[in-house]
Amino acid sequence: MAQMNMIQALNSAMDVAMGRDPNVVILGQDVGFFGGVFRCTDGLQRKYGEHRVLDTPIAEGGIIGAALGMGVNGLRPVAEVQFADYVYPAYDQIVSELARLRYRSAGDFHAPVTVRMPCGGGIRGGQTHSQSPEVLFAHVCGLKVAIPSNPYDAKGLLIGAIEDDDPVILLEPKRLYNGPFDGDPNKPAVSWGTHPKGEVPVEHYTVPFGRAEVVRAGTQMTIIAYGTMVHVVAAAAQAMGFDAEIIDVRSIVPLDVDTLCNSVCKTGRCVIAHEATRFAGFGAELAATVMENCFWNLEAPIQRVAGWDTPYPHAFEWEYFPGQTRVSLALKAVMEPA
Amino acid sequence: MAQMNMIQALNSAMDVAMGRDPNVVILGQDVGFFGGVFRCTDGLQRKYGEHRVLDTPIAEGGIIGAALGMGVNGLRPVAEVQFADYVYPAYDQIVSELARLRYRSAGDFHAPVTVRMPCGGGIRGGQTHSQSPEVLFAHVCGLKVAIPSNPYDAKGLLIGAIEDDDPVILLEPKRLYNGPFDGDPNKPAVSWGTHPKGEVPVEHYTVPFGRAEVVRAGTQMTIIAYGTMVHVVAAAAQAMGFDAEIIDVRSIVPLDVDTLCNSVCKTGRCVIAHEATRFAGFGAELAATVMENCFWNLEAPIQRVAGWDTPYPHAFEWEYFPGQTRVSLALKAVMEPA
Amino acid sequence: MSNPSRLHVPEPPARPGQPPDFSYLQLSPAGALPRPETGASWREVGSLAFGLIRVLDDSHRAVGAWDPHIAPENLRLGLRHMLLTRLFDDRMVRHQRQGKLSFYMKSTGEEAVSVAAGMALEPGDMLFPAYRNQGLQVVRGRRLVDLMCQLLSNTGDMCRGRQLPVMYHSAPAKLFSISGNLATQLPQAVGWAMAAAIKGEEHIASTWTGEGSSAEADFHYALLFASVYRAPVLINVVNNQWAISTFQGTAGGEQNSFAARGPAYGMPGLRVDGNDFLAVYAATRWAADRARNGGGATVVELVTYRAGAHSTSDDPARYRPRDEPEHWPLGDPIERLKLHLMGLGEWSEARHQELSAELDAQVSAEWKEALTFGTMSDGPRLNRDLMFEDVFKELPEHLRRQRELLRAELAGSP
Amino acid sequence: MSNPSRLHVPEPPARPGQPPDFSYLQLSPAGALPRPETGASWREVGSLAFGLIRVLDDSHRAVGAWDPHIAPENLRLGLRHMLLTRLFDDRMVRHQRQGKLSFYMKSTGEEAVSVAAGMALEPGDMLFPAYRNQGLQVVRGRRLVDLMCQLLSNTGDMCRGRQLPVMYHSAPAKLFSISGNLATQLPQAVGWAMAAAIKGEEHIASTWTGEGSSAEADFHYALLFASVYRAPVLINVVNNQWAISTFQGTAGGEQNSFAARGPAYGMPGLRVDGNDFLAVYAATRWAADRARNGGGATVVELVTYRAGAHSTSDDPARYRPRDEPEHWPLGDPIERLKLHLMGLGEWSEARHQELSAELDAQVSAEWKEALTFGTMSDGPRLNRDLMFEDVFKELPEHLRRQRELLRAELAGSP
Ligand SMILES: Cc1ncc(C[n+]2csc(CCOP(=O)(O)OP(=O)(O)O)c2C)c(N)n1
Ligand SMILES: Cc1ncc(C[n+]2csc(CCOP(=O)(O)OP(=O)(O)O)c2C)c(N)n1
Ligand SMILES: [Mg+2]
Ligand SMILES: [Mg+2]
Repeated sequence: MAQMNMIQALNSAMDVAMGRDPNVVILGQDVGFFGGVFRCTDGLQRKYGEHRVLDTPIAEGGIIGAALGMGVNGLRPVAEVQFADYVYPAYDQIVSELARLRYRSAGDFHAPVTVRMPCGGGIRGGQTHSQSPEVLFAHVCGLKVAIPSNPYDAKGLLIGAIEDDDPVILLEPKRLYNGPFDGDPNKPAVSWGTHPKGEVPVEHYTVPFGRAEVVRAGTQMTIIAYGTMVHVVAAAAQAMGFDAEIIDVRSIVPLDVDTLCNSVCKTGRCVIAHEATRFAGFGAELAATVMENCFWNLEAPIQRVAGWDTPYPHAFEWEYFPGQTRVSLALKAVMEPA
Repeated sequence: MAQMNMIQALNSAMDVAMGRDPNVVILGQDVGFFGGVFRCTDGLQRKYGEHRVLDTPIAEGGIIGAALGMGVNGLRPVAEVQFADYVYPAYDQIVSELARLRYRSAGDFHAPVTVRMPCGGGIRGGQTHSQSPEVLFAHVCGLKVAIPSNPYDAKGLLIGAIEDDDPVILLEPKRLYNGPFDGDPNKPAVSWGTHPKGEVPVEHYTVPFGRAEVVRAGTQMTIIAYGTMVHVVAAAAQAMGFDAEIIDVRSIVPLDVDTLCNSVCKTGRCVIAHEATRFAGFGAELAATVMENCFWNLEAPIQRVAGWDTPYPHAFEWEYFPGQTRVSLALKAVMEPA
Repeated sequence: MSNPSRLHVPEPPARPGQPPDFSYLQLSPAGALPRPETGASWREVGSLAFGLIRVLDDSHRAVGAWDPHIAPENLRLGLRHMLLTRLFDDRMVRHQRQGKLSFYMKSTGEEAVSVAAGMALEPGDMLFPAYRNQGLQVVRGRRLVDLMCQLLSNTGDMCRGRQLPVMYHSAPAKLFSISGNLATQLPQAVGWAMAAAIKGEEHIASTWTGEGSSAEADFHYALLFASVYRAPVLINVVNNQWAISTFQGTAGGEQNSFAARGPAYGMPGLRVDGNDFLAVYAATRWAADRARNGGGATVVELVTYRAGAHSTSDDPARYRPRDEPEHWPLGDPIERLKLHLMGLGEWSEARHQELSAELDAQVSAEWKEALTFGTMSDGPRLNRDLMFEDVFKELPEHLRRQRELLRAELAGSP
Repeated sequence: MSNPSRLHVPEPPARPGQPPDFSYLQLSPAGALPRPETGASWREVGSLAFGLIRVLDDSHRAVGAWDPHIAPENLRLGLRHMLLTRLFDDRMVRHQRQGKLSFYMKSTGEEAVSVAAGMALEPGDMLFPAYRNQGLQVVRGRRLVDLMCQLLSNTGDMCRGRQLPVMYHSAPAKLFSISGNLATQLPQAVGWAMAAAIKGEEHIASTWTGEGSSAEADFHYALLFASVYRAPVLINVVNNQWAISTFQGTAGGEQNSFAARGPAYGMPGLRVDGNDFLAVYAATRWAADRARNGGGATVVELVTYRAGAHSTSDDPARYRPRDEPEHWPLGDPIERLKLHLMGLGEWSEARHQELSAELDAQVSAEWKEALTFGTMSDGPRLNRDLMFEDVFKELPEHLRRQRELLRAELAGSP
């Protein structure tokens, strides 16, 4: 075990994977000599050579297209998209190709590509460095999608993704890179050193896809969240003194429907929280699924807490971000439905 | 009034718009001399000149990027994407640019671009000529999104889209181009001639965005659908002898929440149907919204009817398509919930 | 009409009713262009992107530095592959007309582009075809039955009924899965080649795109990555003059050749007579040798003509002169190779008739066999459960549930 | 390390600790290149894509056919714009260090690229800048206060607080909104120019991208559409040798120039000394005249050097030699124009000091004024309701509801 922040955990995951399998390669913008603008690949090119950690041209579509071809030729590419906000030029290669190759070739061809991208706000990045596009991948069959909320899961999910023969989209909440964040930007920054999930094995391990985690058992309500919001909802529930069962979805696709719905059927109340834009966001799928499976147990309408249906404005970052106040209002609402 | 199929209605809409405003231009693949692979722009280049109806290179991203620039320079471009399945190369220009320009420039710049694309299955097009990507646009704030289910709405929505100063995505269910379709491929094809909505004014009119239409009043349940599925659910409800209230969403964004929810609050039961892949599809947003607004009136879980979470296979088109049987099972389920 | 517009709008030389006109085509006489060393720098070979590499002259003799000196039996094999491809195409179009297929796309007039290139490459080389490269399937020895079963989406379909007709693939034959989305295979082929180089293997990749599809971003990505990493890959642009209804000028061919894109990225560009079997073979071999020896990628433009309709859903008479095909100046690849072989005394009209008859019989026999795997209307059908497989490597819970729902649905339906 | 790899991986000439080396740069002596007629065909001007257009020689005299013969007062104006841009940049970086700004990107060493081009274009021409073209804002007479308010996202911000610092725009000044997504402005500029041509207007468009961003699809789309429709547009590639940590070879500059992409698409490509004010002015004017007269688009590569960090979040010492900037062979644009003017007897060290002092004072005064519109920490703040406006032209019902919810939230919060 070692203390790691999420950046170090991700770096360790790639280090472990590259050490075990010579076919694992990394490619992306500034990932090589420089080690990535967030330092996630720091030192890996020095250790494994510039032929396994490639600096690429600034062409997300080319990066994914090339990674797919590498995957077909026996490599396990880990592609970094510098910000999730910049994945759209690669959307066609991801949606039409990466997600479809195994299906259209009846399993004769596949490309085990992992696509990493920092997502989410909270670093004053404005509308083009803050987006959370998870639902745009969740709707595309053929992709596995995960979002860690802590260093331990980040490393386990990333090793799992690299070793997985299906393409995986790994969204990394950049606000959590250096420490947990409860939604209050005015508090001094906390480090992962103080957090149990900052304890990360140095060696190989995986966190399975398709498994949500109950991060806090509770009786009064179920709060379903992922990424940064896991920490925000926990702080809000505690502040309000609710005995909430808090579930970290972790794996968006496949989705652990049983863990989510067993909890809600038990508590009878449900709040769903994510940072992405609300309308047709992944919270909609979660709400619909919970409603379908727990209808007879629900004692109040499911509440969705999310970012507004606007871009993420530079000046109004904290008005956009679904912080503790927005969460609290939803918690109140499920406890005392109008 | 005249008899028009959906292709003629769309053609008439562009004809009317171009005749009234010299700034309306059309661009896309094969839309000029040839008149489009589905003939939607037939005759328009001959009538308005090759400088207003442009054949373009096969580069969807270039088409939308150029259309945006034209829009900034005072034109009202109508861009055709040959199949919705091929819109992904343009996804960045649509999501990051078209949808964001007005916001990021505080209203100082905008581009009134309309993007037309045939969507949906039922023509044996296989996985790359059958997709319904509406939710991938619905989640992106700044875009208006509409899907007509008949020639009358198609013309009215398209003229409205062209005259709208916001960017609009118009998805055209290609299976409805030549006639209504109740989901049974074995029945002889029906023409729009026999359908009241095949009666289309030759002159200018618009169908407003943000307004759903109650296509059939009923008491037992509310069925929410759009595009091809409007006809399928109507046939299924009738076959089962249910007195269903059927609502054609028509405008995905903005969404007419009041019309949908007033109906469900009245009937207490709701089935939602679309052709797109189910997981995180637009049906999830509809279900979540209805649940939030009609929770206390619901007498059964809302049922979602949709395409499976797989690509659209060439050989299993009708097993994939959410036909009358799949709809019927959902109607039964809301009437006799387990 | 009075129009203030100063915009330049490319126009094909002739539309229906007008006399065909190919005067825009830059031609060089056979044998005119030099053949540089395969190790030459791209700057030294720049001129090859503008001229036209041709070997067969007007009297069908092989002339000049690019003559690959292929043994007669291999030339006959090439002729056989091309003829089989054409007869297969013709028959499949007929069957589509009869409603036995949902869709088809033929490669008539372009057979040399695929067959000669396929023969010039090594069996270990990975091919990333477009949808009009069926000649590659034939060269790589795919049985027509296998192709036909794909067209029929029947129980013998290597795609398990998932793909539109002609979207073949074969892992053992190293023929990559064809995508309905144009040009996506290009950067993938470059990535495959980069991986081969990273692993120190000497196999190369070759990929094909139509000139119209070269407008897509993926063409640019492919050239850029191929240039930056000097990937061992051939990027072939099949310029058959048309992209459905738009001519090659709309794709950017009015101002310069497509081969010229190569030098812009610091790679050789070869502009080749695509209907000259020997020229295509020689140019492919040159670029393949170069790539194999670490010289990096080459862009090869194959100048040819789409003699038929775009697909069975298309009617070219709506947008080009009916008689345009007869005026195509570079002739027919099969006819030209046939006359070349006859000139060598290695072939005769009689043997040609014989071969046609034999191959025609083969197509009939294999079609019969293919039908035993099922047709669109009857015979054995693929198991519907297959729809849910291969979305992921293992069937996830939600798809298992949906498979159950479909079973119930099919049971419940009349 | 023993590595089987045969992949070519581009490497910058020097990394930290190694001696800077710019021997890879192809230079031509000032005045060496011919200046063709603006109406010349792209084939005749091909060589300009490989040489380097320079006017100022080593003794800072203007020589050769490309000398634009600019009146001294205009040269002084250019010097003033460049100096103001640099002083503004330096001050803003300082304020960012002090925590007064969230982020900043300076253009130090590249001022001529924007200022000379901006002065060579007509006021009616539409500009589509990248994020490092602040010189264009200065040339077009934007007050620093307006730019500073954008940087501060305060009540004077033309973006209403929505954009990251430096993403300016001005409709009246015909400066398009800058996007955080690289290169997207390129096809948009081409579309704008196509519209101008369609409407028969004679204004042209000009757009800028970094050499690194030229790898994006949008660069290819822009060149293709500009070529196909001969759009009146200038496509400028600012090759400042670096894209964050990757050198221009990773973007495709190792094998050929970026200007060479022009001829590939059948357009002129001009490779220009980007630190030579006169050369940038002359090349821009040549391409602008050509476009205005119906000659279509030109690709202009400006060879310059990013003397500073990529942004305030970047530390170049991690990936390039600390002293690399001092070794840049093309000098500093301000220094070179200053010495040229002094050589003409039109400028002096004293006047230069005076000007610096004056502009420095201007920056201070405007910064003071900008702060009165609010800072990141205090002073007037933008109304939070603004967050919901301009998503659509009219506020839709669902955003009205969300605005209410936010108001409640803000009321409810401590
Ligand atoms: C991304 C994408 N856009 C559009 C289409 C529709 N489409 C199919 S074939 C074709 C024309 C391609 O022409 P070309 O590349 O010249 O190939 P050819 O048919 O001449 O062999 C078009 C536009 C598509 N399949 N994919
Ligand atoms: C689509 C996209 N991908 C990646 C980024 C992140 N990014 C911002 S600036 C930059 C480097 C651009 O370099 P260059 O184009 O050379 O411009 P320069 O900074 O040298 O002026 C990168 C990779 C982005 N903003 N947008
Ligand atoms: Mg073609
Ligand atoms: Mg740069």
